[in-house]
Amino acid sequence: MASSDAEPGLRERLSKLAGIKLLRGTKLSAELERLQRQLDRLTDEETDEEVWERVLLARDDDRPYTLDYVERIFGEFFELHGDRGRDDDSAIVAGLGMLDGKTVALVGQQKGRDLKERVARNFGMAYPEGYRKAMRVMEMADRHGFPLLTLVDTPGAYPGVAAEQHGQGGAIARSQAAMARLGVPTVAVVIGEGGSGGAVALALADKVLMQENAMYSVISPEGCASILWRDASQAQKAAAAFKPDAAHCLELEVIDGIVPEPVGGAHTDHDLAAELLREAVAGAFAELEHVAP
Amino acid sequence: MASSDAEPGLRERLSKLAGIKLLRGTKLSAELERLQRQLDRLTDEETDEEVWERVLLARDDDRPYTLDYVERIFGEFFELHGDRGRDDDSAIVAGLGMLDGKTVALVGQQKGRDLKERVARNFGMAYPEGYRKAMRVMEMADRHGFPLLTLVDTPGAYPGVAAEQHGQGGAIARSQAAMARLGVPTVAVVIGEGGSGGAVALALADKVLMQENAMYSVISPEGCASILWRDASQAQKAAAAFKPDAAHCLELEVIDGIVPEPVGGAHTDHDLAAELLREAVAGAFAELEHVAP
Amino acid sequence: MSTPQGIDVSIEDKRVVVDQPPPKDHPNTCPGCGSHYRDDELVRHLRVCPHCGHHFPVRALERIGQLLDTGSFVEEGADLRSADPLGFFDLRPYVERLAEAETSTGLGDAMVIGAGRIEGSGCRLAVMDFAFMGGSMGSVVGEKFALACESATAAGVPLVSIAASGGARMQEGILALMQLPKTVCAVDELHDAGCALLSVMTHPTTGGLLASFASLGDVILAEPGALMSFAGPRVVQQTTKEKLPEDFGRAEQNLRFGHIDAIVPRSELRPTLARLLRLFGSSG
Amino acid sequence: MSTPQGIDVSIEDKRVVVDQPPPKDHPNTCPGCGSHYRDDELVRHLRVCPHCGHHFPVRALERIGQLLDTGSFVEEGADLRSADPLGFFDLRPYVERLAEAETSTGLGDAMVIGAGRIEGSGCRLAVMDFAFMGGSMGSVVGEKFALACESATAAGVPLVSIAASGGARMQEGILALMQLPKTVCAVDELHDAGCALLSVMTHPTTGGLLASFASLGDVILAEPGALMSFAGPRVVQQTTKEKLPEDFGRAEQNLRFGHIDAIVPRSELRPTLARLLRLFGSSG
Ligand SMILES: [Zn+2]
Ligand SMILES: [Zn+2]
Repeated sequence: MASSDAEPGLRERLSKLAGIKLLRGTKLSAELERLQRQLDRLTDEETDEEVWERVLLARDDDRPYTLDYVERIFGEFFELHGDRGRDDDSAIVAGLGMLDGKTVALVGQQKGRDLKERVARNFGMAYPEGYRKAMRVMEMADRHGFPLLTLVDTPGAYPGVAAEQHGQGGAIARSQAAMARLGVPTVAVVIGEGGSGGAVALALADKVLMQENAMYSVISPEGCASILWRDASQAQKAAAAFKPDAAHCLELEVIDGIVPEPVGGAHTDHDLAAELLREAVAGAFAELEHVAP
Repeated sequence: MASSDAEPGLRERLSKLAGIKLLRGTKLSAELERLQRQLDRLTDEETDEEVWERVLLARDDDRPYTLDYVERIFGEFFELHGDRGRDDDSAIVAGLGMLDGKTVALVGQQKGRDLKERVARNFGMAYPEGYRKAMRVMEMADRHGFPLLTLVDTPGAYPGVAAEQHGQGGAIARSQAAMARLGVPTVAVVIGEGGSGGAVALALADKVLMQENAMYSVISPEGCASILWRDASQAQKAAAAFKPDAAHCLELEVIDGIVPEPVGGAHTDHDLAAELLREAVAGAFAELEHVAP
Repeated sequence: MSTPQGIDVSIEDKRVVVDQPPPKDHPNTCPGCGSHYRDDELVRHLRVCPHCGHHFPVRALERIGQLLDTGSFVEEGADLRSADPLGFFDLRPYVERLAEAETSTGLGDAMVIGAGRIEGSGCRLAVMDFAFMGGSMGSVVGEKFALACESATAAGVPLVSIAASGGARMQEGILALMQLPKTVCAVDELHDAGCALLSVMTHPTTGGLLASFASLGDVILAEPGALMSFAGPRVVQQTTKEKLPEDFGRAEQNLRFGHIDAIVPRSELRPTLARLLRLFGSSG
Repeated sequence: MSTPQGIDVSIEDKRVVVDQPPPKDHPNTCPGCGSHYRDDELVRHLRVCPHCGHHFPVRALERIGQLLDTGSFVEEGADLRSADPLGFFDLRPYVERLAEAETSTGLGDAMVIGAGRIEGSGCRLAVMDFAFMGGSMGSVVGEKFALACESATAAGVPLVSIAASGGARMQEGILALMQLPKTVCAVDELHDAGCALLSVMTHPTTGGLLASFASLGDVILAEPGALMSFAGPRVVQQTTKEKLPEDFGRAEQNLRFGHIDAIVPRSELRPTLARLLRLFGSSG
């Protein structure tokens, strides 16, 4: 695999993750200053209540899911099924789509809209087989030079007996490793809940974006509250403490940019939300084209 | 993966398999003339009975199996377990061993010696998980530049409901594809029964050898007889018709050489059989070193 | 749902298989619902039963007519014929079976390859014909598939394969088995060149076919009800003594277990392949 | 068999977890059989109960002493300390927890890295210490692991990692999660350089550790009874309401399901690693 092409982008992400700054203090890079202007469109001194409102928006039942965006941002689309081993996990959807006349590979978590679909999609919580489907499609994209777009929207990888027996931890680790090795441009967008390992498994990309009202966190506010506060009802306090909202993720340089949503949130206008997402994704891929030799 | 190195060897195999000769008639290559001398040590006009005797020797209950050779030809050895997905199939063993001071990766089918072990090893008939373990170890060998040795000894891949549901056909196809992509030298030796797809899944190597009394066939004599003769008891006739013995496989250029066995067969002297195998394998790897740039 | 008729699904088997030929229905009588059709009716319906949706087998040339833009097909490698390297003789000589198959099918062997277009998109095709010795894969099928890969590589277009086969051709012995690694390596070179393999599995795709190129498609499609198993139902039944699930080895089971991307009814196969050709064509 | 004590295995959890701290046995009382030992006895037995074989936890420096040739260890990155990027405050400030952990353990954070030899074979080591905030992985652990990979690459020797962790360190929020991709990429670069990762999982290796570098070892070993699960037993129990299997997430189950290469009793860990270092050392 010609993984050299994307490495500038990847290494750039790595140096951002290196946390040297965190350890020794640093100042904003030129790129960050550019992003800062985006950031200023958001309130950078959010109250605990504002942070919590974003958590609720990120989980809104009417928020657009991966397939809502797929049907709006792609021309032709063909869904790919199966991990070629044991299962086809519908909590993760994958396929090939036409974006601005170019074929792009898509992988994303999918929650259900009504109860029946929610159960069928396991509420967007994938089994290891789901991540194996993702890896299989990533390798195919790499083989054919298709850029990869991932849409992240999961409360987390499914915590179940079978999921553990089938290797949940290893599958998440290998999915990240597979993304790190890709030679094609990769863009990840957190469109709703970016829940911990289950989310980062699809988010090791050259460019990582978040929608304005999405969240990205190491643990759910409820989980954090139940452990540190010994009381899950303290979720709001926990969320305020670990700041899962886009503004703070950008501030911490964990993401490269924020995708604006329609006023009131993506759920108020799926078409406009999709158009804003399409522009941001196309822009991110265009930037990566310039980076690549 | 730097698969270019081995490609001379691989492409050479390919041209052998190309079957052009078969379609238009040809004469022996220089290499084949060299092999011919080996061949002459065997009777090249075998009777049906002699072919059948070899089938019985290939299946002899006392014939050395993969682990019998492993403990004799390797210095240090560490067995690797698991497909990193769902299972550890003990019909296929894998590991790293020291051969002449160099680390070699080993993959091979393993039959059981007593009834208890036979059942545990499923009589050397692997599930797809076994081939996935093999692929996992092949990729690790490629990553670290370890030459790969495969020992083939199976009646065939297991024909069962679960095996089919888990993707037996696809696993065998992908195992061959994985071997084809390896950048390290690869040597396969059929040491007993080379049963159809289940055997070739581990036999797409730069050099393919067969032991003097091993068999390598598209279908078992019994299976062939039951289909073409409508009578499995005609197995001897079937074997004579499709000639699964080493001499004919070499004559047909399906293999590169024959590994001699102790007089009377490998089962009469495991130590001597192992020493003859070790010499042949070391020689094959040495030749490949010269081929590689 | 129909069952495979007289195909070698016994590859791997060591036990007695008493091969009772199924009751000889008229080929135009639907095994699904018993309806009987004139041949021109079936052709007009792409050989799918309008009553129950059963997919009848389709011969190679008729399949090419169903899929390709009219007049776009140019056959390649038509002159290849099998030799008889083993001088194989069972109840009858292999050469005799070959001659009979060629006479009855009008084909040189069980695969037809060539160049063509689907909704304007160029591709290469490798289509199998079950009528020629059960679509068994010998050295000519392997060679033709390899040529199709090389032709697709040269043209920089995807290869569409339509499988219909009982597996390796026993009469060519070990050389038939060698067609598995040969076609696998051909796909590997196709992929090295950045070209796609679009694999379509039709009833039946078993044994050596499922264990080689047919399973290596970048995208794998199957027709409804197609049997796709490495070992055949009879062999598995005799080995395991279990009662087999109703849809054992069928396309529907393979989709559920993650082995294929989609089940495509025959009427949608041409537009589906056209969409995939546009998606794969737009890359390198 | 002991159960993980007060570690964050709730990563992924959204439900109330009432965290009842387990009855406080004396740390030298065996949870397996109740036998009590003087500390020097346990040290002499590598902290394995001579009576029932239970593996007690081992602190990082003691582990290094058990594994490495005497006097061969040279620590690296000892000066790294966590900042408090989020100004995190739950029932107590993060900085206070950090200070307390450093005082009680004498370590800068939950991982010790450095160079050493095992039976004469050179390697790099990354050893976690559960006593430092439950071995949780924050930016210092991630940075130290990355440094260990770079050091191994520079020396051209394998990296041996000994994991003991409840997962990501919540007090560093999203930056803790970023240590997963960071350590995964570090292993990728180690592999690009042709160096091996030998991963040893000890009790417990859960959450973010299992979902990052610990699962990417070329060879993966585990100590008997070690809990190796992404989600913790309590979380799974509350999510699924099922009774969990006796060996849920244990090394034994992981071996059965193909996730690890071997379960190695502590007494055999040093010779086993030595053998693997010889096998991996002899390559490129
Ligand atoms: Zn019908
Ligand atoms: Zn005890």
